[in-house]
Amino acid sequence: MDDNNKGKGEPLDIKAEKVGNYVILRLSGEVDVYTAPQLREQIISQVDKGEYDIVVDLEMVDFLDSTGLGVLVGGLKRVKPHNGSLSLICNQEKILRIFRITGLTKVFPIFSSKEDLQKESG
Amino acid sequence: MDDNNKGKGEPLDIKAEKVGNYVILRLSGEVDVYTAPQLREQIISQVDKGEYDIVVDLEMVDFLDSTGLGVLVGGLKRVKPHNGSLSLICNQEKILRIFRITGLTKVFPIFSSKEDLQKESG
Amino acid sequence: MIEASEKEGTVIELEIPAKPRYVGVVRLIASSLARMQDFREEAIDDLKIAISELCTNAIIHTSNKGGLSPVVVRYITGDDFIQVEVQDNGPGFDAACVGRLRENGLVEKGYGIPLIKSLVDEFFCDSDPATGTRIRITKYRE
Amino acid sequence: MIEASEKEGTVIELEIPAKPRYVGVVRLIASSLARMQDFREEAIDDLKIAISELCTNAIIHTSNKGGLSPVVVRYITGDDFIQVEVQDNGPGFDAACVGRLRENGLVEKGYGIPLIKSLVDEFFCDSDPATGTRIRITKYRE
Ligand SMILES: Nc1ncnc2c1ncn2[C@@H]1O[C@H](COP(=O)(O)OP(=O)(O)O)[C@@H](O)[C@H]1O
Ligand SMILES: Nc1ncnc2c1ncn2[C@@H]1O[C@H](COP(=O)(O)OP(=O)(O)O)[C@@H](O)[C@H]1O
Repeated sequence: MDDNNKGKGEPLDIKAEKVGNYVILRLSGEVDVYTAPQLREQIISQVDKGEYDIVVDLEMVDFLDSTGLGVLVGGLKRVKPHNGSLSLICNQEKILRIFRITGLTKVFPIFSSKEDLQKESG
Repeated sequence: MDDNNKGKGEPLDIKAEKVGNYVILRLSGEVDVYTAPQLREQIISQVDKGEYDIVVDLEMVDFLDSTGLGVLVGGLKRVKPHNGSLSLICNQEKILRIFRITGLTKVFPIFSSKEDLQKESG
Repeated sequence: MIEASEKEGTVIELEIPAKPRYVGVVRLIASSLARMQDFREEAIDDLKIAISELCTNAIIHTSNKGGLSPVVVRYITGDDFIQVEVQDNGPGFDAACVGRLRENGLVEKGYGIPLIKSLVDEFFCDSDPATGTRIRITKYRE
Repeated sequence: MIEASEKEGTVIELEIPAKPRYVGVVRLIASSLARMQDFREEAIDDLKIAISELCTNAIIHTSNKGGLSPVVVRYITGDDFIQVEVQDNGPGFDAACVGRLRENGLVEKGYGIPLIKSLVDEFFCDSDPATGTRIRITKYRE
């Protein structure tokens, strides 16, 4: 009945890290109507800096709903004109399921770990 | 915003263990108006079995309010006629504070750990 | 997917301002109640998403209308089910016209109601431009 | 300890059945809202205890009266405070006559209101045999 947000200030935390050609956005917390604007702005600011290959790491995400899906699709639409990509790292069944139900597994490349991503992208 | 009760069934769990002359009741979870009856019954059943030296371990307790205090005082009243004792193990400031505010630190022997208790009663 | 009639159960009612920051609290109560009813973690995750979608819609459409009227959430719990009703005073909509996933490429919207429908056992929508929208979902404990 | 006048802020209202099992949910909402307002963990612990005491009293005395009427909890949050109001339709009581710790030995009751008063910044009680009890507490963020 207690909550485990102790010490966490914000419901969503985003850390950006440049790895090779990619920028990885590591999310932790909840992506919903309240926090999704934060993710949208982060993606826009990366694209504005010329980063067109974006990886969103969802491993530490506790919750994601359709607002989050919309923002990810929006991100993909922004990098596409630059021949960029928007990939996901996710190995959590509860999150993957949402992408499966909505058919978005066909839209985003999804890797089960950072290692997997690096193997794939050489 | 998420809760950490995942996998825990009940809000209060009580494990009884006989250690030397004592019975230690190890509580974990929340002691409030909903769960306190569980603690009361556990104490009564120990006294009914002839266990008059009871130690209540509060180290894993997340929450305790005046209903819990009342049950502990009730327990003490039950063991007293048998020359028994009711002691506490607690090193959590947030719990100790409640005993301090209500003056109950004068009523219960409070040990900061099981080792402390054994040293003292050794 | 069958319609969710109103069930007999224990009712908890919550009224929140129509603002995004309170959706988390609505989910939190749902998961707490579902856990008290011994729902499995996966079922609780389903419920949280469905409720989040309902509240998101209620909040967005209420504030689009310029309204400040609160969103009301009713949790009805029984032996083997949880029902959640989300009610707003927004502009209403025709539920028959939404809720199918569009196949035409990259859309950013329209995932909410299809998600809800695939995650819960019953779905009932009562919507009217005059009175707003009330959607009720039911999830059974397996 | 000063009286808690009703403050301007965002209001969240919760209605629960007068049953012990729902006190946990009332605390959970309080800690979630307080955390959103950046209250320190110790202050959140204080609030949780105070609210738990209020709800416990409301629930016990409402059901003693044989009533099934719900307990209403209102959370009012502002920039630097949280106010919580707990209202019941129970038998009421004279707040002036309670709330002092008795010194005469081992008592099992009477710790609630003294605890509340030492944990919160403001306390206001409005109680009447006809209408029940409404207690409002205020906690400021340091
Ligand atoms: N509470 C509501 N009030 C008014 N319209 C709503 C409400 N809920 C849903 N709708 C309508 O149904 C449509 C589909 O909703 P949904 O599937 O959740 O996708 P999205 O909200 O992303 O458009 C919305 O675009 C809106 O027109
Ligand atoms: N909501 C309430 N309705 C009726 N009486 C109440 C209420 N809250 C408190 N009281 C009265 O005040 C007394 C003191 O309350 P409290 O300090 O919490 O201790 P306790 O509840 O353990 O007696 C109660 O015994 C009861 O008579």
